[in-house]
Amino acid sequence: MKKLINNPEDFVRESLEGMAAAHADLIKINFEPTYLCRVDAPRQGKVAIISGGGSGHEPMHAGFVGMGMLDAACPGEVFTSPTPDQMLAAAKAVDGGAGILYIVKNYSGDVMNFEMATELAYAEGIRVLNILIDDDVAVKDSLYTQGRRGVGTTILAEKICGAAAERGYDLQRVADLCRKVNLNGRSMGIALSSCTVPMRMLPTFELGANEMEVGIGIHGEPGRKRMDLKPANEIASMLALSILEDGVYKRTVREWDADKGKWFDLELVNQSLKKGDRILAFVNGMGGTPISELYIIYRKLADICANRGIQIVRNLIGSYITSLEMQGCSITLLKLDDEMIELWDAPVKTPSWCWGA
Amino acid sequence: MKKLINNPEDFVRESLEGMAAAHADLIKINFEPTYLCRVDAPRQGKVAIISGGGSGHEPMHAGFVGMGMLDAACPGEVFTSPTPDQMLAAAKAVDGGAGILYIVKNYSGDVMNFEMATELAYAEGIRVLNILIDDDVAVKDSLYTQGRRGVGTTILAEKICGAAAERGYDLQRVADLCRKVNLNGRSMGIALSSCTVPMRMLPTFELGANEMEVGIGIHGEPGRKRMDLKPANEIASMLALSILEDGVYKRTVREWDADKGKWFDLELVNQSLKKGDRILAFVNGMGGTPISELYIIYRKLADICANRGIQIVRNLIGSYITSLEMQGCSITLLKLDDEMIELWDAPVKTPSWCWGA
Amino acid sequence: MPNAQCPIPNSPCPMPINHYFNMNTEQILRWLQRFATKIEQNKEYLTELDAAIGDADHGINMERGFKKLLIQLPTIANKDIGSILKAVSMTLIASIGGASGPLYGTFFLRASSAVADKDELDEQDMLDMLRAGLNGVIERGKTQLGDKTMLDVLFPAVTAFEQAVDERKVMRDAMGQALAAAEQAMKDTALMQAKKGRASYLGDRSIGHQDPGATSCYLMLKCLYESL
Amino acid sequence: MPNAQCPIPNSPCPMPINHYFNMNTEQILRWLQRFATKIEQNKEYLTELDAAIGDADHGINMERGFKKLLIQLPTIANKDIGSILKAVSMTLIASIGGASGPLYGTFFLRASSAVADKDELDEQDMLDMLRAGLNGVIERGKTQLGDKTMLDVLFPAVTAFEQAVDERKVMRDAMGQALAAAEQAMKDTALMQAKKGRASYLGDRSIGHQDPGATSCYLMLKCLYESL
Ligand SMILES: Nc1ncnc2c1ncn2[C@@H]1O[C@H](COP(=O)(O)OP(=O)(O)O)[C@@H](O)[C@H]1O
Ligand SMILES: Nc1ncnc2c1ncn2[C@@H]1O[C@H](COP(=O)(O)OP(=O)(O)O)[C@@H](O)[C@H]1O
Ligand SMILES: [Mg+2]
Ligand SMILES: [Mg+2]
Ligand SMILES: [Mg+2]
Ligand SMILES: [Mg+2]
Repeated sequence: MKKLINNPEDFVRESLEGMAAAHADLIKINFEPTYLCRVDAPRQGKVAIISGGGSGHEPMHAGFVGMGMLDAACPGEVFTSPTPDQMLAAAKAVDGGAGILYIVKNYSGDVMNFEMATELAYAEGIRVLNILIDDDVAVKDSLYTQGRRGVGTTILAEKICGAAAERGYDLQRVADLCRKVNLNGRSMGIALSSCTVPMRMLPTFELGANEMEVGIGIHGEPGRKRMDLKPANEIASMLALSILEDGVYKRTVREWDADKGKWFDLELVNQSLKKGDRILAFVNGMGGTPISELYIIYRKLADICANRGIQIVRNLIGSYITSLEMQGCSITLLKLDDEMIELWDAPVKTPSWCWGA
Repeated sequence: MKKLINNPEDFVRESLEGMAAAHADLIKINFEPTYLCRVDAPRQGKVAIISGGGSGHEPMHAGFVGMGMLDAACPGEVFTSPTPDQMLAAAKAVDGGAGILYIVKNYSGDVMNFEMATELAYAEGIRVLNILIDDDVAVKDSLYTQGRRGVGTTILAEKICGAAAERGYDLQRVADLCRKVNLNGRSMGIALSSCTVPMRMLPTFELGANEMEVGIGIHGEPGRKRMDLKPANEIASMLALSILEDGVYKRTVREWDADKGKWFDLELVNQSLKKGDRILAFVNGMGGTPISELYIIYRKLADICANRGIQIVRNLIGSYITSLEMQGCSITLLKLDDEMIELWDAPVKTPSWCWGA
Repeated sequence: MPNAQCPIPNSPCPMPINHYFNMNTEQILRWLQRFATKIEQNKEYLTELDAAIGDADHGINMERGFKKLLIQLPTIANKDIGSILKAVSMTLIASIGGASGPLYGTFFLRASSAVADKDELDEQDMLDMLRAGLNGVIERGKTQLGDKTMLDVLFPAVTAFEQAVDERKVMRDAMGQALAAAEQAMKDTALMQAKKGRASYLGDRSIGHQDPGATSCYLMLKCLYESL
Repeated sequence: MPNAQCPIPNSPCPMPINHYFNMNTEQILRWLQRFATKIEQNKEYLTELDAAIGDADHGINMERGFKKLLIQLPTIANKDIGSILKAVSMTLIASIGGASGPLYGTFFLRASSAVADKDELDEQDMLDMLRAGLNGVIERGKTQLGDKTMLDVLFPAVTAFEQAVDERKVMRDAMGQALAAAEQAMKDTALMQAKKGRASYLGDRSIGHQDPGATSCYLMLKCLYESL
């Protein structure tokens, strides 16, 4: 695997520096600890939204910092959760007095580091809430396991909550909205090739010339199963049906009580998608797949939804949550209501998404 | 090479169908002959801008059809110029009475097919002008050769001319502006991997594990030379210096006299970039390279420009002119003046670019 | 009367001897049919040649056009030669694309004008037809000899045909000479550095590879010869 | 007085016999130094283990943290054991990231509280320290035994250590027993299906591979033993 990089150890820093240089009108960057935030942060009186996770998923998250979306992003090393000191420093930098929402993808590393950051922020008197995204239907059960991973729904939640915060929703309302988005989003992905972590320069997994990996996460971790490569239509069907036929999903998550300063357990339940539902359909590329192929997937997906009486009222097609240069795609279907549609359409101005502004 | 496709013969059609389905609010599609056009075409009294070329470069061109940019795009087969009947049908579909500008990349196929289309349109009483983009400095001399290829500057010209047409520039003014953009743009690219044409399913060229191809076009045609793979900073320097140190470039192009209905030769001269110039810096991914790597290239490019007293006043980073899933990048530097900056910033709303709208 | 003998045995033939070797509509159709089949058979070969110095699609492009042509041929079989070639031209222009689409399209378009309304071509007609097509290619492609394109086969072939006709060779013999010249010229394109088309971007790296368009053009002439 | 003999020969030792086998600051530093070096040496091995069932970064993550620690060690050498471990914790938390960062960070943070202000640890102190660290890992990771994580090494090791201390084994012997248990437990993680961490997404495909975090945890205990 060849890459446009210098020393592998400098990959994350140099990429972020390039990004900050390119978008100095929108974002500013801090090192030691590393975070990026809106150039106009802190916004007084506005709830601030922070996300973060391993690098290698670009443009997520740094590409979504800006007006109408994230106030700050904390990038870790490649595929490695960032550390609590980054999250705390970011919180201090963007806190406008209305509190902070951490949007956290459900991976043990992310969860634990954000939990530590939440405790640290509390100790410093910063009001933080903490919402998990766990939307990956490739992970079947949650009992005694880590539960579902956070994938495609993450950036949809960031957009919708970002718009809500911009409109003046208070912290609890933004957090409740984020939980609602998560409860209505489901994703599933496949890989045609492995990615290669710069520090290792070996493919994370080996795939035969005629194989694909089904039910992948976003870190090059192997998926649930390996299958013979299928035509795009069959892949689209398989992904779409995994989502459309996913049943009720129950699990217990930990949320933070910002008043009492402690964690509490909360049972959450996803309902299945059903005829008549309005959805946002998101076809995501894994980094090495051209957009022309994503449109072929979308074509079939639109067909399947139409046949089932599920209305695609918004869509999104592109490589937004990636695994370095991995080839493959994921589908995310998010059930929408009027509030979510309005917030989705609201203006956004970040390095990677810009509309209505 | 694995791809998210069905039958290779259906690749272009299915991808376009997916695109049209996804963006039905912006574009509509026609088959036999194939073209996409603005959903609100024809716009009475507005100059219409049409471009086209082989498929496999997505999002160019179809992704740039919409308000403030192209009125229509004519996609050919993969890496194969579209045919005159497509171009003529598109012209008829979007002609709002103010004439048509064909923006043509300088490849023998595109040039010849657009020339035939121009002649056919003339015969049918449609006023057409025809501007060539030839910005690829990898091609050194023009004497007795095809001259420079049209690459990155193409979509910058489409954006700037699209905005001008939207503002009511007349056909001659839009064409003159397009020629000006072309005279101020220069590009150069490299590939880390070959791409694979769906109908062939073999890499177009073979590259060793430690090699890169320098001075590539956008069709997987081999470049000017093969070199050992270099770190990103050296690649960025090599590309940037090829552009910055490119001297005066003279060539004769053929343009259409829409009054007399015949071709005439025109000598064009590019001037070198110099200290104090304001530029748009465009780092383009070839389709299989993640945006994180493009930012590493941009980082070095920004440095080089700053050291030479060349001001980057606008930038663009992403995979916009691609060669299927090829890994690699190109750099385009476009010298700007106030008019071009204003038109660049003007609202645009297409499947792939949307700002200010 | 393809390949008929002189009607009056043992006598000086009153008509120009080559009259009986004229090319008629049926042979024109046979030529097109044969060429289309040849393209199909050589689709991969032509594409491989293009992969070396171009963008690996010449065979694919040509086959797309000639597949359409095969379907179309029966529908135009009862037209005159000019009309047949005109229809061929329109089909190729609208379906090949790339560089070869307008070039082959223009070749047949100009060729058709040169033999408008005819049902049979004698050597002079054939020469007019080929020369018109050749000039079309030159004008459309703005090519010169030695640029390493299909012109480098077409030009020597037409020149050889003309010379043979001047020497009063019969159609088939003249075309045989043209074909021999074409074959040599095709091989010689390997020695040239490309100046036009995608291969030109390679600089001297294009040397050593036979030009794909020159090769398909040789196949066209070979099929023409074989249809006489 | 590391590994000193009982000061009064041929007499029942008045002090608990294991006093002379206490672990002092110097040994704690030696432990950390050794562990950091071991991580460096096993960076690739740990990463390969993670590649099989995780995301191929465990060695890289750990090495990033412990490289920082190596630089830091001289600056904290003259502190008490509690302060040293606290500083270690802060460095690891802020530099490892991933799942192992908060887990090792919490391990050392809790361990440090258990031995605050001490300059020497006897068996009971050591047990308190290890148990506090263990509990920290359980709370932070919400893990259970058999989930195929570092806990599956840490828990049996601490249990074995406790049992040995109950049996009044000296520090080095008790730690030897803990290490033996750890080694077996590490190997046994290969038999388990992962329930926590990235490996859990593999379902039963995680079976057959040794857990990377369990492996680094074994290395930590091995270095602890070797530093006594
Ligand atoms: N300007 C030109 N004049 C004559 N022939 C040309 C010209 N440009 C290209 N060709 C011919 O076209 C061939 C390539 O055709 P093809 O591969 O189908 O189109 P493209 O180059 O657009 O991919 C070349 O091998 C060459 O013989
Ligand atoms: N919830 C957890 N509790 C205890 N240990 C865990 C937990 N999650 C992961 N681990 C341990 O962490 C190891 C992986 O660490 P590492 O690869 O550095 O982090 P990441 O999984 O974020 O890439 C696993 O092998 C496992 O031993
Ligand atoms: Mg990781
Ligand atoms: Mg082509
Ligand atoms: Mg070609
Ligand atoms: Mg890992």
